[in-house]
Amino acid sequence: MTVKLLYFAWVREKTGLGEESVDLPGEVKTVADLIGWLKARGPEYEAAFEQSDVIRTALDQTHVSHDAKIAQAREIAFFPPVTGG
Amino acid sequence: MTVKLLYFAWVREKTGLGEESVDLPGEVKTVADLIGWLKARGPEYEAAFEQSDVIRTALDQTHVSHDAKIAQAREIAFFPPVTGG
Amino acid sequence: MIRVQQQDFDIGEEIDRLRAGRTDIGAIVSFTGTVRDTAKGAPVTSMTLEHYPGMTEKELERIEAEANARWPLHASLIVHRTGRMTPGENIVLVVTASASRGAAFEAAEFLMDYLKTDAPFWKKEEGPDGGGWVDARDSDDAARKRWSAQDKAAE
Amino acid sequence: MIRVQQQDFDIGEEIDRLRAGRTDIGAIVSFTGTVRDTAKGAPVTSMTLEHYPGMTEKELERIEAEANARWPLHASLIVHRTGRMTPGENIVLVVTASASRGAAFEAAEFLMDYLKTDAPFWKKEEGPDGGGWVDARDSDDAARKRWSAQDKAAE
Repeated sequence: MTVKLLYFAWVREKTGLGEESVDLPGEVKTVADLIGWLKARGPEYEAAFEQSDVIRTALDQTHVSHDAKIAQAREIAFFPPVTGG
Repeated sequence: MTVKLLYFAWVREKTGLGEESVDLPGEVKTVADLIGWLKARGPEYEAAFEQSDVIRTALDQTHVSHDAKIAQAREIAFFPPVTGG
Repeated sequence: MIRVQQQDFDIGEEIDRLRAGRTDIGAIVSFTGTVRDTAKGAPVTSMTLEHYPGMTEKELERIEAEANARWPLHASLIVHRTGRMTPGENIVLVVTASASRGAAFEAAEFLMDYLKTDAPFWKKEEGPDGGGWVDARDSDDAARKRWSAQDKAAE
Repeated sequence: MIRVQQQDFDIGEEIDRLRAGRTDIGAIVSFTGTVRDTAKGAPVTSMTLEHYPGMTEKELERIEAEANARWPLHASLIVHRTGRMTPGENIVLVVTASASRGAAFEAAEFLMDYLKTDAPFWKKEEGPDGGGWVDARDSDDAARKRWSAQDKAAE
């Protein structure tokens, strides 16, 4: 399955890219699975997701927790806790 | 003692005047005494101070209760509960 | 700063003046009270605000000083109009500025709650069915009392 | 109504537009968040706001709908800027209009509390000593949680 991954703020700075398209292997079922899979892709991902418990995730632009199933999501975003306002 | 009395809102409309100067007899010591003394001055005062418990009073522009002593106050105002804002 | 005036005020201009040249403010709250076209279900065509010149200014200054003693405000403003107004017109403006939004919000609510119960203004409404002096509301007394309850809780 | 934009906004104009022609409003509350010149004691010379286009608008619309479901608002507005700003500049504007001041105040605070925790914006500060991404604050999470506590208390 091909999904679009988006990275914001320091997650973007650490991965070194704002977005990318990836083919997810079948065993990546949850957000936590995806984070684990990304961390194995290289040191920049390892650094970006090191404190994985503070990373927030949105599936198709809706906040979800790390145990959420990715299912048919097309756009998955990773970012730090928000600080607007 | 001569004091200036001020009336506002429906207290003013009922007494028929916005302000007046009066000479207070010595036995008028508190706000409640003054209200009683005013009510005896005529039917318009009787009407204005009929519901005397809702009438608010200020001595020299400071809110006071009806048991407050008039003492050396020069300006005594009577008005309904305020409704600004 | 406090002002009592007959003429209308411009909310944007008042806020601009209060914050002009300042870079230490993080939060600005404004409250504007306006004339509504109905009161207790009856149409209102105009409203006249009477006040107690002299005492009004003293009370507003006292209320503003009290808010500044309770919250770390960088600036505050109360403007209240008097005279005759029609529905949609501005009556009162309160502006508070602080480093943090909590202080700005609380102080603005406090200023309005105290103004509603302590500042000597009286509203008279007029409509096609007549009119009359507006009654004070218990809810305004209750709104004011919560601030003293907070003091007691904090003791 | 919600808007995300790079350019500055004019508080007075935004309020004027929201209330134009209306005579049923009694209370208008505005909150403006501005860039401060210090953060945790260190000087700030500029701030850059990044956001998640698409999701930002969805979240702001959701938050605004939630406020309108909780309070009888006659009008509401959220405007949030993105990009680079310097101290003193506007970041965010929330305006609420209602018949009564309690609803307008509460809804404005609610909108800000939810925006602070839910809307995907991130601030990066720069100063003479460097800079970095602003950390989320526990106090913002606590501010948001009080609204759910109220729901539970009301059940």
